[in-house]
Amino acid sequence: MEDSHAQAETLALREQFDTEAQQKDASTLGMWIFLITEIMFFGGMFAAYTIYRSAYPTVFGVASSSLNVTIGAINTCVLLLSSFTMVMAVRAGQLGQRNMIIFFLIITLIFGCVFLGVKAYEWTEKYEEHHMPGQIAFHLDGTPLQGPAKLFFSLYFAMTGLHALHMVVGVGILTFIILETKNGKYSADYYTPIDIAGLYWHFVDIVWIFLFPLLYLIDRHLPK
Amino acid sequence: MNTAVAVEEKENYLNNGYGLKSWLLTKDHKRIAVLYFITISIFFAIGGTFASLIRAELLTPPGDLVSSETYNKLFTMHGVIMVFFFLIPSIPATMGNFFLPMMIGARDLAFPRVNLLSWYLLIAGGILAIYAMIAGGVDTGWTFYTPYSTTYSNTYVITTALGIFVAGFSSILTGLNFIVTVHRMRAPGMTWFRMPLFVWANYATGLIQVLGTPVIAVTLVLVFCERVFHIGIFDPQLGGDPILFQHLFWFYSHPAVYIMVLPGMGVISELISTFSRKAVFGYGFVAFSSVAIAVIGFLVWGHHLFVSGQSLYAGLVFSFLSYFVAIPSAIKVFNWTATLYKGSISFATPMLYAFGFIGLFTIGGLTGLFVASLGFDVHVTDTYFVIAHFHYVMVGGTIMAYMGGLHYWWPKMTGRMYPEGWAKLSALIIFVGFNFTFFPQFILGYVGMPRRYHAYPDEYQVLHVLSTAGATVLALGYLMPAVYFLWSLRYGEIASANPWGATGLEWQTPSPPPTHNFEHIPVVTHDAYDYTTVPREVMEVGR
Amino acid sequence: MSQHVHEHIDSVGTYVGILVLLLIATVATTLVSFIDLGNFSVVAALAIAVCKMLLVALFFMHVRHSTKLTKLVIVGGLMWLAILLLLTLTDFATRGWTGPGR
Amino acid sequence: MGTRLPLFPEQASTISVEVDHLLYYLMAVSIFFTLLIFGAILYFAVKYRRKSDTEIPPSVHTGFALEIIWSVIPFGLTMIMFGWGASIFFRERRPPQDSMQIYVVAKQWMWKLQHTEGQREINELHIPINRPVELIMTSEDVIHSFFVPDFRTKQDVVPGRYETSWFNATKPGKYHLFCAEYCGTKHSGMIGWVYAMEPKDYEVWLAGGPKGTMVEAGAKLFEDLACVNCHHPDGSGRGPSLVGVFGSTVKLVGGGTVKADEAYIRESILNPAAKVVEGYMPDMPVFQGLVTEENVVQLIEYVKSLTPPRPAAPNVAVSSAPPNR
Repeated sequence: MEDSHAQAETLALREQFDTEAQQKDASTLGMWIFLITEIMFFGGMFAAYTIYRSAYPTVFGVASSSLNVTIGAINTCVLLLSSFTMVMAVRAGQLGQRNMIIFFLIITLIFGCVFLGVKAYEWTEKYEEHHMPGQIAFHLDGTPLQGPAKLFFSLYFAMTGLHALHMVVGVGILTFIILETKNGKYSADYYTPIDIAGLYWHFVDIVWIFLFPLLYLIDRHLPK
Repeated sequence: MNTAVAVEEKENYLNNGYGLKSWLLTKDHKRIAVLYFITISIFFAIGGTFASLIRAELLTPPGDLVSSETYNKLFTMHGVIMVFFFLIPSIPATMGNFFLPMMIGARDLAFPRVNLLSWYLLIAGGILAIYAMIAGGVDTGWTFYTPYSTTYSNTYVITTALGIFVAGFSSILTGLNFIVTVHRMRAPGMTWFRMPLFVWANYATGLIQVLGTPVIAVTLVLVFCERVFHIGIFDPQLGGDPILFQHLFWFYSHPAVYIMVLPGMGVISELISTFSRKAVFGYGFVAFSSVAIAVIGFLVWGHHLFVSGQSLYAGLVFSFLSYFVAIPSAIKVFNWTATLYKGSISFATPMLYAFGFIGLFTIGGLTGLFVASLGFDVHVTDTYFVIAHFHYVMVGGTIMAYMGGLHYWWPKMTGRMYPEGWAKLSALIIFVGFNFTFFPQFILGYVGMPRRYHAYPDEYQVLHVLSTAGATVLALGYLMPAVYFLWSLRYGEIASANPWGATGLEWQTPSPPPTHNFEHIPVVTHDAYDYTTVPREVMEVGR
Repeated sequence: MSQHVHEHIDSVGTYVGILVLLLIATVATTLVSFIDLGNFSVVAALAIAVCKMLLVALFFMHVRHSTKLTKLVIVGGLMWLAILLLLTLTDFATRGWTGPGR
Repeated sequence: MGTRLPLFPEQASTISVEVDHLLYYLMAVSIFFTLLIFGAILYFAVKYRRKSDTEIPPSVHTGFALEIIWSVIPFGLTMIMFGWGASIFFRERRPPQDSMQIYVVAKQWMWKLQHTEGQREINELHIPINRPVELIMTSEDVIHSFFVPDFRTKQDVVPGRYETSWFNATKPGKYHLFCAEYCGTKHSGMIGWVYAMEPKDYEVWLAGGPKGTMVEAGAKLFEDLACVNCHHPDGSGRGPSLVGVFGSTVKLVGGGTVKADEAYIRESILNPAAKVVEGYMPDMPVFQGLVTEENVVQLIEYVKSLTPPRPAAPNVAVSSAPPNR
């Protein structure tokens, strides 16, 4: 029984749908709703950030200035580039150019990994500077308020960590899609998974677009 | 009996595969609903056992039955299990899963595999929570208030929080699936305003699940980080603010109340209509009131924080906004009552539960107005008044609707009728037991008995004894259906496709339904609840 | 019920243009942060971020061509984020206010 | 065993009467609607019970006007609930300026109370009747909640800051004091009694206590902790003079001001660099961990004593200046 149903449904059109358009619509809508969930997920942290930044503006400025703004800006650019290559991959999907899909997805993957690598480097640096909240030797120069300074770095690690976790998941998804493309699963008629993975990837990019100024660019004008 | 079974051997969703694999890897929303039903029944039994132990302890003023550590773990685990593993999945994941696609004429939900995944997530979360209980329990209260939960409690907070976190994603995925299904999977002719109100209610619930649940997920992540890395977000020693936790927690947990009760309201709309053979009075108002409750429900969470150290003005704002939830709730109750007017009212068991729901929800809702009133809430918050209030909504509301819906759709789900006499008796016992359990708690609360007390002053004993006695009756009331439902699976009368003479699409297909719900996808030409479409012979056969 | 989806395939030029705008905006927000704008610097940083978000969403995520429903979903999501932030702030921004006469 | 069956708490404070009146209103509205709904259901259920299996009742059209009426009228009634509750709350949250002050420090699982006159109590609070009593409360560990049912007052006690609560007892007697916010294992043991006494009895009780007021204890701490070395009364020391500071608006380094209330003084003792007074260096040692919460409130009381009581406070509105957080 189960087998016959399984045969009846093709990859491009699952049994519960009537038309391919209906299926694509449903998948896209599903992804967007999932992204809304993600907005709220990050939203909790943004709420905490808002409260504590307004409570301790000076400390947040000092702590923010201890981050490496050049690296942060470059990493932002890397992520934006990856978004560009991602959308190019989706475009290749629309046109059914299988080799181009793979090419652009691999570039996206590389950019994603570069971003994560740079992030790892930044975290190591923070660890060595004793800026990690879990460390007993935590200390931030330039402010007597070590508690709120810790709060900043807690938020920094929680937010960038959560973002990085999403990147890791994204890298996994891209790898899967590259393999599936290789196996010839997608065509100009059916490339919904690439499209949806793209939405996810761009969303993660957007989160970073906000994290970068909020974490790296507070009170940069003040003398160090 | 045997011949009847033989005759009935049509292919349906239950008999098209018997192996364990055919269940555990199913993508059929009806089978997943059954899996959910079994799962949450177990959780209900566990949560109920904790409740019984709590009531037993409170029979006498001193803390003599269990130690205070144990007592604290009991009420915490009662809350965690009942809220996150029973009430939140209860109606949407069982009846919603089973009937929402059928009611809109779809073959399945939009994402059947996601649906199965969400069941596995609930199981995974449940296993974590139960592991935490067996390993030593958790004693923070289901609210996990900081800094107690982050710094002072040395129980299994992390495991439990992780369990809730995972179960939360189960809830998100269910909501997401429902929303997409309602938008994209409706049968031809099934316009928005032809949808049964149960679908509207579950749609609104889906909105809350999708928008609210992630916030508690991230809050639990922060609690987790605070315990493991001591990051200070909620720690006053480092300049953090414990009240922020309460904001984030109630941003979800207040709307979560509507996750629990909205689907119940949807069930009641179906029951009232079917058993009075009338279209629900003010259909459009009832439909929109569900969405209104979902939306306004997000604006009122601060009424849990009136005495917590929230600012004076925030208290005023939240109290004011809270009263706006009263409008859509009142609209529902009045419209249900008006539906009965000039109806043809049957007293079948589901209808008795519907009456019970309206009555108890009315009391629960009205006492909600009490606690939203600032000056009054200062006195009764964190007392048994609040306990009584939310049990009237959760148990008197949601569980009454759950039981009503279960009886109503039992013939469709299993193909068997339940024994009507026993069912009526147990409905009556539950109603009486419930009121004896929880009404005295209103008085207890106003007199001053704080919640989460292991031992209490002597003068409160009489009311506590009443409450415990009521709880015993209530427990008996819940045990009876467990027995006769099981009995009916084998010995119950064979159910016809439409035993109640109801109008929904789910009744236009055999009981139990075939795997793909309908032989042909129906084309809808009438509004919901149009009883002129029900064939006369169906009504005659109908009880 | 299934409105047929017309595939809009944007040109490579469009995407390159958007990418360039995004990179410029990144440099701009970095530079602006080194100028003392007082309280306005937060506003500037967020304004640039919102513009970047719009570019990514409208072009890279194809919101331009999306259904009304998708747009509604997005606006709704952002509104809920605003609810979370603003109503939390009703408390934190008014802490210590004791009203007239104090 | 339960010797009496209390169905109603004592009305032992001024506010309790008001809360009870609000209760009567709420109950009247609720009972009316409950009876209305129950009555209608019962009446319809009996009158329109199914008479034959095949009957199909006529359809009844939705009355738009009816929907509006039964939305608007109940909403009006709830707005009364809001206004009434809010007005009680507003008074409940604003202690009268002439209140007598008592300091409360909560910890797992006891209440520690200090009278300014020097009396210290644990899990017991003696107060005079017919006089507003303001509680200034903080917690050493988790969140607790100070709840006296017979006074209808409750306030969570949050670590790291001061919450206030007040009441004006009207009847001498012995009243329950509960912790109402779950605080751990012995939460239900964190209870005590409030003794409301005739003023003259209260004076007698006070006199029976130890010699030395809170101000004196604070002054001694001020010397023992060497605060006095820097905070000279004439402002010549390394720290600012504390004379007249309490209740004033202090200018801070880096711009901005803060009202010198209990919370500010507490913060300045425990974490002096948080808000430094303009013209001074942030070089005061940190006292976090060196002084207990009870010491802190003694110091606060001492600092308060350095500000002469204002003659008939000319109620200056400070709410126009938003506080720092």
